[in-house]
This record gives sequence, C-alpha cells and structure tokens, in this order.
Amino acid sequence: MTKIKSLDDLRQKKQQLEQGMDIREKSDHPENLVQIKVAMATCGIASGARTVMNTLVEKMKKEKIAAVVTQTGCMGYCYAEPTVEVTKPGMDPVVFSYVDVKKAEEIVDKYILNNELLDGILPKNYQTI
Amino acid sequence: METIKLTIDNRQVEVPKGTTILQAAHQAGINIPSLCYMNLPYLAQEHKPGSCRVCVVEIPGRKNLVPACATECTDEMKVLSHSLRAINARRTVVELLLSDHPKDCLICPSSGNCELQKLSITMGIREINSVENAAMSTYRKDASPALNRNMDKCVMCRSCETVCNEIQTVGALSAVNRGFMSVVAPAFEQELTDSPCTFCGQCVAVCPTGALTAVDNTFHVIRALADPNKYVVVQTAPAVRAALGEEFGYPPGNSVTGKMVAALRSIGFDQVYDTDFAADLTIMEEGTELLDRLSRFLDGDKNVRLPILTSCCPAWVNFFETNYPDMLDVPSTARSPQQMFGAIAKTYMAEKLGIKREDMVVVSVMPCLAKKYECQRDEFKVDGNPDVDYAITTRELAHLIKIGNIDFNTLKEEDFDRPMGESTGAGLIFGVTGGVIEAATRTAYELFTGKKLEKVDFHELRGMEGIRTASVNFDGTYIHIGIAHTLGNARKLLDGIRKGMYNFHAIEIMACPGGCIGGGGQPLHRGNSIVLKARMDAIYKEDFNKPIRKSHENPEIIKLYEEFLGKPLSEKSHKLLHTHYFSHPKK
Amino acid sequence: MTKFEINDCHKKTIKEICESFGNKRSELINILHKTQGHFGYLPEPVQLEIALNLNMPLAKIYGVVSFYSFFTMTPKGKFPVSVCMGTACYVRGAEKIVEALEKELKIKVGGVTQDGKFSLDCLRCIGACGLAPVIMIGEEVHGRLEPQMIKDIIKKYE
Amino acid sequence: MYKMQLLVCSGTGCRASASATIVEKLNESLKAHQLTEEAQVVTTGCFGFCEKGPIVKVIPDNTFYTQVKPEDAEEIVTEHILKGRKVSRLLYEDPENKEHIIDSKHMGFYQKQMRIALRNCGVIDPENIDEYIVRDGYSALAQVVTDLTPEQAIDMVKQSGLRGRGGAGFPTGLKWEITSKFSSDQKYVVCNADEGDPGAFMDRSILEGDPNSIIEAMAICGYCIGATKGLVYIRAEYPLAIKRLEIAIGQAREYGLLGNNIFGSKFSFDMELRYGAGAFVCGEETALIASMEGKRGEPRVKPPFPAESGYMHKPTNVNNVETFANVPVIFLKGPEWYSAIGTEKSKGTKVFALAGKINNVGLIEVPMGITLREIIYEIGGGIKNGKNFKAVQTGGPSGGCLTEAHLDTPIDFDSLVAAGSMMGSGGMIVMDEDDCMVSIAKFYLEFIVEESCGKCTPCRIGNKRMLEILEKITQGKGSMEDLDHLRNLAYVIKDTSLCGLGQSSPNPVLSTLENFYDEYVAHVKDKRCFAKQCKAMAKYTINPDVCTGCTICARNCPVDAITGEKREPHFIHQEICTHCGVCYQKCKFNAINVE
Repeated sequence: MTKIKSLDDLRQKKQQLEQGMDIREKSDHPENLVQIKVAMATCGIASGARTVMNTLVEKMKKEKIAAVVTQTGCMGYCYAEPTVEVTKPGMDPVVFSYVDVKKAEEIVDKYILNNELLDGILPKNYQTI
Repeated sequence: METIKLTIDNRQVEVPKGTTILQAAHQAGINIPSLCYMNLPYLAQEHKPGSCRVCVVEIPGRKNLVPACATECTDEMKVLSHSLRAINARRTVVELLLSDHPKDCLICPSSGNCELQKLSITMGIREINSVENAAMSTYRKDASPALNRNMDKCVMCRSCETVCNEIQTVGALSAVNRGFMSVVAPAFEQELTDSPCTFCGQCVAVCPTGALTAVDNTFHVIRALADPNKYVVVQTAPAVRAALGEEFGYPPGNSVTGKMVAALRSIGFDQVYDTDFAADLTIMEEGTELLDRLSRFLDGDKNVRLPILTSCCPAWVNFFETNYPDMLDVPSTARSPQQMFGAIAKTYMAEKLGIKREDMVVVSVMPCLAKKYECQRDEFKVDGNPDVDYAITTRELAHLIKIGNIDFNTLKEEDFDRPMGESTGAGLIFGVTGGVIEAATRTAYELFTGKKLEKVDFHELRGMEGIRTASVNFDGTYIHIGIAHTLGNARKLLDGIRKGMYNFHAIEIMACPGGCIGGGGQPLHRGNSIVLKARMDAIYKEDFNKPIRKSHENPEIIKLYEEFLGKPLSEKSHKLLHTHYFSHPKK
Repeated sequence: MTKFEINDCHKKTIKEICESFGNKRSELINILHKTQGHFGYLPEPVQLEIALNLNMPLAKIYGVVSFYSFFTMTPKGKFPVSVCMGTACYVRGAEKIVEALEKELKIKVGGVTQDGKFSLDCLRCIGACGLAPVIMIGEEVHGRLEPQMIKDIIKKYE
Repeated sequence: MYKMQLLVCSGTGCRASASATIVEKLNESLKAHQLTEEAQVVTTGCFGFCEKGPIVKVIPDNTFYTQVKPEDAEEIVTEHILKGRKVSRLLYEDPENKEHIIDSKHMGFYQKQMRIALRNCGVIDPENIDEYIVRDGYSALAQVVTDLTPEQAIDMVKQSGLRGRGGAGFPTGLKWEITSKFSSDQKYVVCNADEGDPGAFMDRSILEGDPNSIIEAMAICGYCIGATKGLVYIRAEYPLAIKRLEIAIGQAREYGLLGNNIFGSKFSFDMELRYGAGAFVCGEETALIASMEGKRGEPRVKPPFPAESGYMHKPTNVNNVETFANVPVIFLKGPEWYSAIGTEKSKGTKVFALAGKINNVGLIEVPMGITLREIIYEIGGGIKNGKNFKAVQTGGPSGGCLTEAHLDTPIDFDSLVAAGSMMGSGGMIVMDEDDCMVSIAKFYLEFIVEESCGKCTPCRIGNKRMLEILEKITQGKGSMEDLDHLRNLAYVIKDTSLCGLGQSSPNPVLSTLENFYDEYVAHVKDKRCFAKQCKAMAKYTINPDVCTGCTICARNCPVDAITGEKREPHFIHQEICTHCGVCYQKCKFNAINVE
C-alpha cells in the first residue's frame, strides 16, 4: 500500500475512492439532489427499463449532475412503459412516458439542465411505497 | 520558602507551600482526627490514600468535603473542621466503619490501643443506625507463630500493605477482592505461614485496630512461673528497656533498666538475666568469623565470600532464606543473641545451677515478633526441647507487670543476676541500627590491630538514614561497612551486592525501622519518628555510661570461654552458637 | 473438582506469554488476559508461575485477579451461560430469566453443573439492549427471551 | 459502478441476530440473479435502531428493512433490487398508525437526530479505511499537523465548546491545554473505552462502526498536547470493537497515518490497546490509569490530576470515545459551526442509548437542548404497549430518575444536574407504570455495591448499608426512620466519597426519594407497592367468579397455600402464602388478583 505523505496525497486518494461512496453520500441528502426513479417492474424491465436506467446513470455522471437514480416498482402506467419520474430540488415530480435511450438523454439535456418540458408527460396519480 | 496563609476554624495559620490541611491544622493546635494516614518521614514514606474519609473538612464553596490529609493548603483558603456538615459526615463515616466491625472491644487484644475505639470514644458514638440487619465482612482467622490476623477488624487503611510492600518489600500482603469484601491478605487469602511473611511485625506496629496483633504468650509464662518444678530464667533484649517505660507513662527516651529488673524479679523469675550478655558473646563469635574471613580474603583466598552479613535479626534471616536462596553462605553463621542465650542457659548455666535441661524454662523479653517464630525453629531445639521456651514482647511484659499488681513507677532499681546478667555497652547498642556493627568494630579493631581502641564511639555508623556506609581505619587497612535498616533497604543493598556494585567487608541489617527499638513488639510507635529517635538516644546514653564498652572485655564472657567454650569458633561454639540456613523460596 | 497440576509445558507457555510482554509488571492485566485465554481460568499454580516470571509478589497478582470480574479462578462449563444484567434487560425481566436458568440447570449464579457442561454467570451490559432480555451461551446471543423459552434453548446444547 | 448498495448492520446487536448470515444470503442471491454488477452488499456499523434489528438499508432510496431474517434475503433481491418493488412487510411500521414507512428519512426515529459522533456509523464499512477517507477522514489530522500550531488547534477545540462526553462534562479544549502545559519527555493520550454503564453502548457502536475517527482524533490530541503515544483502554467484553480497532490501526499504519512524520510533518504518533477486565470503576480516569499500569483499578486522590501525573507518572490526557469522535468534525466544519449546535453551555450533540419500556430502543444522537418529550415520543415512538410513562433514568448508576415534570426540560449537562441526575455516558432507560421506583433504586445500588472498588469507607460500607435499607423496604419491613437514615447516608456518601463513582452513587436513591417519595412512603407505611413489583408485599387472591377450579394453582403452589375442590373456586390462605407469584403465572384464566 502506498503511504499518504501529504494533504495532497490524501486528496488524491479520496478522489480515487469517491465512486464507491458516492451513492451513499448522496442518499444522505436526497432533497438537495435531482432524484430520478425508473419504474422497474416486470413490464418496465420487459420494455427496456434497465437500459434506460444505465443510460441515465452514465449521462448524469458525464454531465456532472448531483443526482440519485433509483429504481421503483410499477407506477401503474403499464401502457406507457418504460416510465421515469424526475424530481428536481424544490419542484414537483414529473413523470415521462415511453422513455428509451434517446429520450433519456433528452430528459437530461432539456428538462434537467434547461427546464424545458418534453412530450409524453403523465399526470402523477399514484402513491408508491 | 514560599508560604501560604489560610484560616482553619477562624484561626489564622501560615504554612510553607505544599503543607496539607491536616499538617496545618496540627500546627494551629487543631487536632483533626484521622485513621488511614501514616507518615514515616525517616523512611521517606507518607501513606495518605485518603480512603478512610475520617479527616474530611468543609471548604465553603467546594462541592464536596475534602480529606484534610491529602489536600494541600492554598492561599486564602477557609477550612471548617467542625461545621455541622463536617461533623455529621465524619460521624457517619465512623458509624459506617463500626457497623462493619466486631463489637467485642472488651476482649480485643488492641483494646485501649485502638484508633477506631478512640474515634468512637472521642465522638461519643452511642448507637449505630440500622445495624441490626447489617451484613459484616468476615474472613477466615489466621494464626501464625508470631502474629494473628483477624481481618473482620480491618478498616482498609492499608498501612500494613504499604509497610509490607513499600518499606519491607516482603510482599506478603496485598489488598484483595473488591468492594465490601475487599481486605488486605496474603495471596489466595491463605495463611501467613504459607506466604513470604518474615514475621517482622511491622504490619502489627502500624495497624490502627485489632486486625493484626501479636501472638500473646503471657499466660504460658505465668503458668511456668507457677509450676514448682520449673526453674524460670528470663532474658531481656537491649531495646526493651528503652521503651518499656512508655507503657507506664514515661515519655519516650527514658531507659528503665533497673526498674525492669526489679519488676521481673518481683514477678517471680528465678534468675533475671540480660540478652546483652549474649550479644557480647555474639560479637566474640561473629567478630572472630569476620576477622577470619577478612584475613583469609586479604591473604588472597578466593573461596572467601565477603561481605559478611549479620544474622541476629530473625526477620532478616527469614527474608534472605526466602528471597536470596543463592546467598545462604554469605551471612554469618552466628546465632542471634536470643538463641545463644538459650543455648548457654540450658547447658552451661543449667549445669552450674544443677538443674536438668527439661526443668529449666527460658523466657525472653523481646521488642520483636519474629523472635517468637525464631525460638520455635527446629534447629534451636534439643530433643524437642527448645533453647528458648517463650518469647514475649515488650508490650506483653508490661502487661505481665500489670497483672502482677506491681506499681512500676515506685519500684526501686535493681541489677541483673550474674553471670548472664553481666554486659557491656557494646551488647547494649545491639538495639539500634548500626549498633551490632559498631560493637563488632570495637572488638575486631583490637583483635585485628592488637592495639587499644582509644575512641570507642563510631558516630559514622550511627543515625536513621536507611542505608549508611562507612570505612573504618584498622591501622592502615580500611574496612568498608554497610548498614541498612528495613528490609526494603536490605534488598537494595543485597541486589547491589549481587550485581557486584559494592565492595563491603561487613554489612549489618535490621529489619525494623531504627533497628530493634522500632520492633513490632515494642509499644506501638505507629511510625512516630520522634519516639524512635528518643529510644535511640536513650540506648546510646546508657552505652556511654557503661563502665565496660567492648564485648571482649566482659569478664563473664571471658570466664565462659575459659570454663566452657574454649575459644570463639571452637567445636563447642559451633555446636551451640552457630547455625545454618535453609532455602525456602516463596512468592 | 480436581486440583490443577502444573507441568513443564504449562510453565513454558506462561513463560512465553510473560516474555511476549517483556516481563513487565505494568503488562500484568494483558498477561492475565492471555493466560486465562489459554487455560480457561487462572488457578493458583498459574498465578504463582506468573509471579515468578515477573518477579513480583504473588499477593499482588492475586490482588489484581480478585479485583476484576473478568478473571476467574474456577473453570467455566463447556457452555458458559451469561445473563446480561444491564438496565435494559433488567427492566425487561432479566431476573426472571436468571430464575428460570437456575431452575433449569439446577445451579446458582456462579456455579457449574455437575457434568461440567454449563456454568451460569451474570454480566454487565453486552450492548444488545434492543434484544433485551438477552443471554449469551458461549459466543452465541439469544435475545427477546421469556422464561418459558429457557428450557428449549438449553436443550439445544445438551 | 454500483447503482444500489445494501448496507447491513454488523453491530453486536444485529450480529447476535444473524446479520452475518444475511450478508451471505444477500450475496448468494445477487449472484444468482446476476446483479453483482448492479448492487453491492456493504457491512457497516450500527444504525442505532437496535430495537428492530437486524437492519438492512438499501440506498440510494434509503429503504429501511427491519428484523430481517436470512430467509428474507432472496425476496429483497428479487423484489427490490431486481424489480424495484419494496418488500413492504419488512418496512418499519409506525407504532401509532401501523403504517409502513417508505424510507429512513420519514422515520421519526431519524428525523430529530443529528449525527456527528455517529456520522459514519451505518454508512461506511468500518473495516475499510478507504471508506473513511472518502468521508473526509484524516483531512482534519492533515490540516492540524500541516497548517496549525498546537496552540491554534487547542484554541479551536476550546472555541467549539466541546465538553467531555464521559460523564462530568469537563471542557475538552481546556483539558488539552492543561496537559499541553506540563513538560515531559513522554506524554500520553488515553481513550477511555471502558464503557461500563449498564444500558449504554454508544462507545462500542462508534468503535465498531467508525474506529478510524477515534484514531484520527487521538492523533490530533497527541499533536496538541505533545504526546507521541496513544492508548485505548477498551473493555475485554467488546471483542468486535477490539477487532475493528485493530484492523483500523493496522490500515492507518500502512498508509502512514500512524507512525513517524505523519503527513510529512515532524509529528509522530502511534497507538496501542489495553484491555479492561470488568471493573466499572475503571471508567474513572485515575482508576483507569492504575489499571493500565497493571494494578487494581482503584482511584486515587486528585490532585495531582492525570494532566500532570498520569500513566506511568507522565502527563496524560484522558477522553472517552464519544468525545474523540466529535473532534475531527470540529476541524472539518469549524468551531463556529459546531458551537452553533446545542445550548449555551453544552455545545454539539449527545448520543443516548435509549432503552427500557419504549418502542424504538436504540442508539440516537441528538442536539443538546432537545427535550425528553421529543426523545421519548418522537424518536422513541412512545411507551411500549400503550402504557403510561413514569420516569426516565439518565446517566446510568451515577444518574437519577426524571419524571413527567422534566419532560419539557431542554437536556444538557447542567440542566440534568439541576434536575438531580446527570448526563453520564448517556444511558436513557424509560420506565412505565409497571416499574417500582424503589426497586429501580435498589437495582442501581446492587450494581454499585458490586462494582465499588472498596477503597474508601463511604462507598465500600455506605452503599452496602443503603442497599440493606432498600432491601428492607422492598420486603415490607421498612420504617419511616429508615428513610431518614437512607437520606443521610446518601448525602454523606455524596459528600465524602473519594472518586466520582462514589460521589454520584447515591443519585438514583436521592432522585427517587425526591421525585417518588410517596412510593417510598407507600412501601413503608401501607406496605404497598404501586407497581406490584415487590413480591413480598403483594397480596394474591382468587376471584371466585372467574376461577374454574382447574387446580393448576394448587398443584403448583410450593407451600400448599391454595386449597379448593375440583371445579370449585379455590382459595389462597394468606397466612401460608409466601408471595412467590407462581399461581399468578400459572393461572390460565386470569383468576388471580394481585394487590
């Protein structure tokens, strides 16, 4: 193991290791972050939710946006799967339907970064656990 | 020196910085009671665990009461030693101690000498609250040949633990258990005889209650005296006369030799002899042994082991047998004066008096508890009959005198019986630290140089310092002498010798502080150095006034050799006056 | 109970333990921990051997051994049963658990069953207050106990 | 990169309920469903919510599964991780409205908490120093040894207002400053991890959950006071904490965070462990030092304080685990940030071990100044089984019992003392109407008598006498005079004992005498125990209307005090009855009344 001989060494070490802890750091204060929930029930997975989720995670990382991407159960819009719910700090959640890889990137570029709304927004009418 | 001004009970006191409230109060004439506190300044040992909480005083503004013994004075401090709060606390604490203490004061061996009893009397305690279903911490009783332990009476002041470990480095006692059942005891709460205890008796000397007491042989002596078939002779050790008076109201430092002899005679002893006689005899044997080893050493004999160590202190003998089994050939083989006396009394004297050995009872009055053990050792018995039958302490003698309804103070002084009552100043100073070696030097000088010693007093060998060294000029040859009192100091010297740090020719060791004058059988000094110093001065004063001050000039000793022993280290001497040592390492 | 007989092998072990702590008196408690870990308890001859190695009075060693509740001079059972007597367990009925154990094992607290299988002790909080009342058998913790559960738990070990 | 992590508590409590097996099963299950790339299982320290252990927390959504059994692992993986559906039956249920709470952020238990000392407990893997480093670990040490003088660093601790969390609340910065002023060739930093209060386990949780924070803080302290050696005095009964601390020390040494020239500075520091051996009194610093020196753990008279003459007669600074755990945060966030939390004289947070008759037993950390009501009802979820609150005991055997009247008192060091209790190490035991306060006082005294070192008279004999009086009272043999003796003894023991343990040992008695005097009087005068806990005073009778005459009581009565014909109501002969209560336990029809 390499020795940590200075404050800079320590900072570097920290940066190297940050990834593994990132998810926990963020979960501590989710209200300050963009929260993205991907519906991942059977129907969601069947219509490609997992790929969508991976895309979102990668995209957020690329854009350096502090966000929590989680999966959630069936939101009840089986007809519109895959669905994604986005909650920006201090704003009401918005649910997007028929999200594929392309649309996922659009959500990030337009809604999350620039507050532009897209097509296919569903009314939020469910209670989840 | 920086001083501190404070008020105690509205009295202004000025004391040096570092003074405790207890000391400052005493200076102001305020006697704050204490129990666990013990100060041994000449041994540089202050035992202040601050644990009994009897000496608590109030300092207005402080949250809790403080122990006076362990709290240093600060400037402008106000101390209340008898506020209601302090009195109630002190009283409650003493009541608590009493609630866990047997209430057989009437028949307790320490009755009248007990610090707890004194506290109870001073405070006028008449009842102890909720004592009817109070559990007591009780322990197995332990009887040894020299001292008894009744730890039901232990108040956990732990003075004995400090003395046994810090001063004597014997390590027989330690606090054991925890909480209510904590007590001072040997390992596994076994008996003292199974422990490394040397029976020096210093624990008894500092115990404030009846927890540690001496074995009492008073009644054995009374029975022997009453037996018409027994011829009872008594010997008294040098240190006894310097302290006995204290038991009869004399201030410390008054030697009461003449009255003591009169009292013993009045009690009914058939012969009143002096251990000093045997001390002179010891010098003849031990001094000759020293000279023998010394001259062989100076002649280049590599088999000679030097230094020679004195062997008259039985606690010391126990100590080296336990702790230095590898050095058993170093101490002198000479028996102690008590045992030399017994051996001569039951042979030479018995013959002279026409009494059979078994009809003679030898009683010794000793300042010592270890002597009780020593006289029971098998090597000092002939066919099961001991050379010395009973060793009693100075305190027991005082008791015996009182039982005999003798008014000690009005007794006319008398002299010892002859021949074994004849003694010199040299024999007398055996009672103080440095005395044995001084006595030996007085004789050895003359025997070694063949010249008369002009200056008899060797002040360089005297004093209270724990370890002293001196070099004495034997007409051009310097004899290096070491002196230690207390076993802790003895250990230091011995460890130094083992490592080859010293080149002494002779070493004197006494187990008790100040030598025999501070023995465990003396009127309890409880560590008071003024008392010890006074006893020491009394001994030197009496030595100074003695007509003969060198052992080899004792006419009765000269006669004893002419009539009986031949010469020092003769075959007979070896048989009667010398011994050998046993290894019994114990932890 | 048979008396512990110390042999040369034991002495060697003790010597090694003492040496590993530099034969320092100040390491006595660590030495006792390690020795008890090895022998299961600290019988008299073992303490004597430590005294000899550290060159200190046996009385002082016994003074330490008898002070700390962790050290014991009697061997424990094959399955030492310890009842947590922390406050949380107390208010949730630890005393009744002790009673049940005493009844089931037919020994008092501090005792060992005749067959040497179980010993029963109380200890201070083991910090599993959420599971109160709690007992430990060996290293295993049993929690949320009721007196009637004791019989079955003990049975598992028989 | 993992999208999800499953944090599994591996504190002593949860391990006792097989959390290690849960970890195994979770891993197996993840593997079976090929999710090892997506989700990771992390063993962490204690979440504090011990009542409902073992805990599995899923992040990032903070799902909080309680009382998880190994066989639940498969369902958590298939449902939650794979399909994104929370396993609702394992979610925490609100004791009031029985609703499942979706995540820990919505749990009353966590909402009022502020975790500083416990910041990493339940978050990081305590056996991996890297995770600590990512959470800004060792940055405070780096900052201190490279940028600050010891004086500056001490000043920051002083400014923060941090007070010792072990009991009396002595200002930490001041303690460091005093120790720093004594010059010596060697000084020591000692961490007191001999947590002994029955019912308090925060120190253990910190050591098990975040051992590196203690190492870092001790090194900072060493730099401040000029010590190069740290010693942790830790209970031998905490094997897991010992193991984790040893691992952490090993890892810190490998990184050079312990050893010579830390962060390239001139400062060197290393640590060793010393084991306690089961003596409560060793929590007192002079006793602790005696014990570390291999002696009987007996306290001695102060002064000299350890700051002047401590371990091996060298200047020594002793702080407890929780105090140290706060230290790095003070440097990371600044003393101003820290001192903004809490009350005027008590800054920061305090960890309490909440236990007893309360719904949410566990370890909590709250800002100083919070009220008991908030702790008991909002965090603790109220009294178990809907019973009535009676008292809360704080401060362990050295503390006292607080009542309803104190529920709205803001809690800090001084307010607790004013209320007749103390902070102590932070045990908080809640009692309900079924608890007899005389018996509670007796329980604590039994503990004290057991744990008294025996050195000083008042504690050795006085507490024993108090216990005897309480035994008398609970057996219905007490008198009003006994109450006076009890009070006097309590005051004298408090006033005259040698150490803090003795001085505070009468607190449980004094505070119950103060707050529940009528209960004592009822025991003494009416021979009645309100809580029906004192068996000797209970009067057992059989309700003839309910008794079916099944004879089970008569057959089980050890003294044959119950008679009656089969299928006829039975009768208890009071003159024979020994109040053992067996009939009450055995009766299946609730026909036995207890008065």
